[in-house]
Amino acid sequence: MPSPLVKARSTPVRDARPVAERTLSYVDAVREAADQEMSRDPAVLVFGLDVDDPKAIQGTTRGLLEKYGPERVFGTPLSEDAMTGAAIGMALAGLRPVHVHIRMDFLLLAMNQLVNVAAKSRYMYGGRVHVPLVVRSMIGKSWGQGAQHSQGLHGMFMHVPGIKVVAPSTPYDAKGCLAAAVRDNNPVLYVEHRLLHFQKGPVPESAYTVEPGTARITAVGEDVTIVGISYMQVECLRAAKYLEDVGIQAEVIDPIWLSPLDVDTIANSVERTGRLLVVDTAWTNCGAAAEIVARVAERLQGVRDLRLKRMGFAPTTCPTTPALEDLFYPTARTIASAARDLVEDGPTGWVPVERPDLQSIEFKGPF
Amino acid sequence: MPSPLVKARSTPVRDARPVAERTLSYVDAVREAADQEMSRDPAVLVFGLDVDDPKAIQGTTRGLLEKYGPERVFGTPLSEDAMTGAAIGMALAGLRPVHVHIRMDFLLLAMNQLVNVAAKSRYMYGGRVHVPLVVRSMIGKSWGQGAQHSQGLHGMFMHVPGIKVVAPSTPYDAKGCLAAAVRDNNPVLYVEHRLLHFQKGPVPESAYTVEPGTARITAVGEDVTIVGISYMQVECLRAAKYLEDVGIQAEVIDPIWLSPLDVDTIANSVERTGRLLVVDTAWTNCGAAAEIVARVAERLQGVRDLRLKRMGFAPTTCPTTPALEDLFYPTARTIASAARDLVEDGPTGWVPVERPDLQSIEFKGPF
Amino acid sequence: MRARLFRALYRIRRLEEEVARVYASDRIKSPVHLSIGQEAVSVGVCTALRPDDIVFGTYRGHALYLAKGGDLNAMVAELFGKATGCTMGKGGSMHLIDPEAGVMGMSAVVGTTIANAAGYAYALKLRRSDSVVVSFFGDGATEEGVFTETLNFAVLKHLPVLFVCENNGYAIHTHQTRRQGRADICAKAEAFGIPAERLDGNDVFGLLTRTQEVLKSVRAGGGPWFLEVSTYRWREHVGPGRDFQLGFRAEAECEPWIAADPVTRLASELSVGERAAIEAEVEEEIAAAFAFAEASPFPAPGELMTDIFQEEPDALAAR
Amino acid sequence: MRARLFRALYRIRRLEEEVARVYASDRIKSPVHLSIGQEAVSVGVCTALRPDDIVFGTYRGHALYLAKGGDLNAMVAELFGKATGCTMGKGGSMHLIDPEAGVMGMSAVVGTTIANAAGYAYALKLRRSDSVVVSFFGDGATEEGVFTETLNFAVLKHLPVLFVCENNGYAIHTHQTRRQGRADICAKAEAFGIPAERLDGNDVFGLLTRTQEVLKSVRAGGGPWFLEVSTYRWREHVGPGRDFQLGFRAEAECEPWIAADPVTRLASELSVGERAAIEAEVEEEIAAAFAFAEASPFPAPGELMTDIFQEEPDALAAR
Ligand SMILES: Cc1ncc(C[n+]2csc(CCOP(=O)(O)OP(=O)(O)O)c2C)c(N)n1
Ligand SMILES: Cc1ncc(C[n+]2csc(CCOP(=O)(O)OP(=O)(O)O)c2C)c(N)n1
Ligand SMILES: [Mg+2]
Ligand SMILES: [Mg+2]
Repeated sequence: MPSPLVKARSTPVRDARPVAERTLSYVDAVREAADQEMSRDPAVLVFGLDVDDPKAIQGTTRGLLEKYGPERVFGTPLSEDAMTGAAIGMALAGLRPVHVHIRMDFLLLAMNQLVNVAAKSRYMYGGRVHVPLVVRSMIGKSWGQGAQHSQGLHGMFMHVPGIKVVAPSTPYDAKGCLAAAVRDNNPVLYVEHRLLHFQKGPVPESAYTVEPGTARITAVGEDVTIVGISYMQVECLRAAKYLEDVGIQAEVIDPIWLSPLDVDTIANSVERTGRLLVVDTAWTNCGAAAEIVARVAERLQGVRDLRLKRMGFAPTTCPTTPALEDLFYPTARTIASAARDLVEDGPTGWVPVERPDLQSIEFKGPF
Repeated sequence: MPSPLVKARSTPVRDARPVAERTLSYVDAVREAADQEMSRDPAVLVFGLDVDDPKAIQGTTRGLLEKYGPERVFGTPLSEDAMTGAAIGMALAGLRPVHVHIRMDFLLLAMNQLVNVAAKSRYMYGGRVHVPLVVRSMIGKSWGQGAQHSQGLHGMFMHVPGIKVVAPSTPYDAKGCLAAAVRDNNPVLYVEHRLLHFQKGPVPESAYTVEPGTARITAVGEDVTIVGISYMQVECLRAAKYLEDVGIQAEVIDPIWLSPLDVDTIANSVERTGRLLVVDTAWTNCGAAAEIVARVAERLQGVRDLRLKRMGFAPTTCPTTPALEDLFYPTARTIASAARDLVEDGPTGWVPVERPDLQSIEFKGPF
Repeated sequence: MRARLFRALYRIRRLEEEVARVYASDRIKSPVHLSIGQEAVSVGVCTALRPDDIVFGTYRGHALYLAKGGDLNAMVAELFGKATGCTMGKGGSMHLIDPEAGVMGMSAVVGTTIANAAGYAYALKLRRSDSVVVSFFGDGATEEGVFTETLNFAVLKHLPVLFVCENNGYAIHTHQTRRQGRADICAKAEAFGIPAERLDGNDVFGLLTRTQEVLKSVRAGGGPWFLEVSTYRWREHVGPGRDFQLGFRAEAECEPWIAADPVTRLASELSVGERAAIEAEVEEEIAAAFAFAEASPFPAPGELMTDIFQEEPDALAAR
Repeated sequence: MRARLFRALYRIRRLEEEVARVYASDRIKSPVHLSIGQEAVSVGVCTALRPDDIVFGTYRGHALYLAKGGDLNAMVAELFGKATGCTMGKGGSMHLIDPEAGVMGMSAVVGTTIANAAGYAYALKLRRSDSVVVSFFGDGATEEGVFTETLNFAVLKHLPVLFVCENNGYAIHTHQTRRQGRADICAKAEAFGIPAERLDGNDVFGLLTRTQEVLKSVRAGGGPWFLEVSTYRWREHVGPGRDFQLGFRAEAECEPWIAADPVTRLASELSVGERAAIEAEVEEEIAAAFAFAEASPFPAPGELMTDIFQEEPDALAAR
């Protein structure tokens, strides 16, 4: 991943993933984590609308029903509110429910239970209970998903103490974070992205966890720090290649866990580069990008003069027509362009010509 | 309000409120705005749990039922989700519903309709409809309100395009903003605070609006900019007095409208003072305070070296016991202390001795 | 009336078959939830409505939109993501609207429009209008809390709203009996105080007649009414294809529904000439709509930031 | 049994009267929703429960907490906001819990624990336990969507859960008939497939006996059951006082309920000596609990940031 052009640097790269021979898709990584956790711990169960249907949530729950039976793997009625409440009840009783939502947009029906009950129970009951609940939910993108099937709402959950948020971008992290989330004794919102489901990458066969607390430096550079959240990590890595073409070395960081957030890794990088671009697959206003920019600005005040920028969804509702949808999202090219402007401290007007090897994967319908 | 010690300054104070003879409580200001809007426009109606009961939402809906009848003023079943959906349907039909919630915490049951439908309808229907809906909701504080009756969730709504957010802190703005919200053709979340209900202040008798777009400078100073949101505006003004005692002139700003937000006024002030303290009655993580800090940091990058800080709820669930609840909230004294640290660029350890004239109003139960 | 009903049914059927056919070309970059097999529900009920009556539907809304009189050109253009679409290409297939025709919206989040419909009905009542609102939703939607919350409100306020549950037996790939402890939706409506009855979704005349009768009461202030209409989805949940190969339902389950297809039945009941004339007309209309859609421009980039708020939007969004 | 029931009822009544009395001193800095007048519902039902059975309740939960065996000292200390409180002073009156006694929580947001109870019951079923869960909630809670969503899930999964609706006729100041289009809560439960019956909330023996019978079926895997218990709140919705002066209900409405008060009735059925002994015991216990609460320390400031997560909390919260 680090470009050959990269300048010498002393700080070690945090990326210490074991090299795995096996390549797995994100979907299979999620599935394998669920499988391994269910087989390790009989208290783990997986449910949600359509988890047991022929499409098995893009395959992420495939085979679990056959292996663990309908009591531990089941589809639910269309009742997000009560099913979330039930999941909390299960967790209070010592089970470790994984509640799956095929769209994050549907969490808006479950906010009361998630925010008023799951996130608060441990504290408001004085530590006498805990809620080991995992909520898997997917961000939709492209191909006309539209207003109500495209939202990244992780920022709303980052706002609330008592619930953790994780948004793995690689198959390796997808597996390790799901295992960590399942073993965590606290509620965890696990954010997937439909376009990440197609990603492939090295994934060890045995179980492992990727714990909160450590962001990952996914590309090393000295000129600008780019933080890419969830699917935007992929676009940021592409952007880094475009930037290489013009001699800019971007340091790319994947926060992985958004709450609690590893600000240290990001702030340390920005302390070196002096420039921070945060790219989210969500709105920036009061979102993860706002939080990261604010934290870094607070942290580095008086330490270093900074250049800062956020990118994310356009501040509007997601349109369906590709003519507008394409403009709604940051892309490798618009990210590269913004990063260069930060480095050159002003608008350069530069947008890289699209390189075929760096094109976005296109999602083809139906859903 | 401006202290006699204030240094000469050229930029004009934005505060151009007409001087009103009459003093009204915040409660009565809200009530009067509703009354005047209902009498002006037969399409306006007010409903929600208990709006027509003897307590009349702390008096804010008192007398409306008698004057406008049960079709335009009515209590509802305990069905926040459907009643919000119904409010949207009314708005689509050309009515101007004001839906009242006695606690903002209950909005978590209405998120789907507010975020997925109200905020998006105009855009996703290509501008062919609009949703002139006002959602009034109250933040509880003190006296053991606890985990589920104390949340300020305005940040979640600021995250979402298509819905406006307003949090007036004075009776004057309470009236003008409610009128503006009712006349606005878009959904507006109107945030009240239980402790503000007791505030009194000048309020003109005739109808007027306080529109989005202009924050209010409520105290003029050159040393530090303090932005106080909702009830925290009151504490910030008290903090400014404590700061005066140690020779620090704080500029205090009330954003009033949080979405859309008048960043100009805040950034211009910070450009002068070089220091920004944002105090919210909510969690800071991904909240209004994060957004304001991020915007100002972005806006003033390369322009001026800044000192920044956010204050808000402690990053935990709200406890009931006063022993802990008192620590959960910023107060005039902790705000003053933080502001001074910003001005002196490091921890001074100073916390002002409590002045009897600047004590917080205590809320006495039951609710 | 026979000819009118045939025309309405045939038009929807053929439109959706064309959508399915064109789909492979990827010019419709949008999920489509086809109503093929379920058209008679929308047609039967909407034929009983006045132009000033209002309907709310779901993401499976092509049939409803057309049956209520929504503009065909604007619909196809919408599926193509064009500026001439009924939402300017912003809403797509799941969010069709035509306020002039009384089609007041559809939602991709199951259940949400049920409450919106009740609110609209409240406004009609407040205005002493004798228009009514019809809320269409699936069997799955009745599992959402908003369903019973809305039923209660509608009864409490005697709202002029007709609830129509299009029960096609499935939510995506899951049968009703695997989602509902008691699979009797009418019983639930009745428990909340709404007269409810079950109708055959292939009997377009029966639907029309019964809706007419029921609406007399609703229009006269008799309060809400509930129809559960049994029907069947021939195609996959979303997309143009079939889904029997997935194994969650047998093709044999579909066969009696196809055998009782009102489109074929009505066709056979018309004279050859009458039928041919209608079919030719409809084909022409559909071809024209696709041509219109093809020829229409995509929205300009600036449209991304318009219609967020009702006022100068760029100014606001930019803040 | 008579003595046991009297003791349980009297203990709750007196405890709450003491709470009301002390309230004026502002040492209980917390909203209290008293159960005075409604105690028999909790006592009747909970007396039929085993220690390993589970209950979930509402912010009006003092009676339930005590009837199920929750620790009295910890409860009063909680109301006083002390570190020895059942939630260390963090939850207050509305969030009582005692996991050892099977009291698994209460919520200040109406309706939420109904679903939590069903989930707990799912876990019991999965573990082949023959414990049951009882979910207590008010008449107002049945208007929230979570109510019917949960009923459906409970029936679908044959959960070992007993739903107990404490119908006191009001939600705050609004009568049931002004909130429910059809004010028949049992009919709603039945429509979702749950056997339901209405019981007299002053008849503590009847409640106990019927609960015992019904639980046999629930414990044996017969699926959920529903009891609607008519009762009446003597005091104001929240706080220690009365509310007849507000005018939304007549004091006369309360009188028959007071006349049929099971506390008085049972008292009169005991021998003078037995009664006096119980009363003395209870008074002593309550006095001791208040003394314990008074004497207990407030939580240390550091507690503000503990128990957010189950692990080193300061580290996490600080991020
Ligand atoms: C609130 C919500 N939950 C889940 C989904 C995913 N989903 C889309 S369609 C559907 C099935 C709906 O079934 P039904 O109401 O019977 O309508 P049908 O598709 O059969 O017409 C589901 C679960 C959704 N869109 N919204
Ligand atoms: C979701 C929600 N909406 C509104 C409220 C405000 N509220 C508190 S108690 C209450 C009435 C509840 O009535 P009921 O369920 O009958 O219980 P009761 O107080 O009579 O015991 C209301 C509306 C709330 N706490 N939660
Ligand atoms: Mg269906
Ligand atoms: Mg009640």
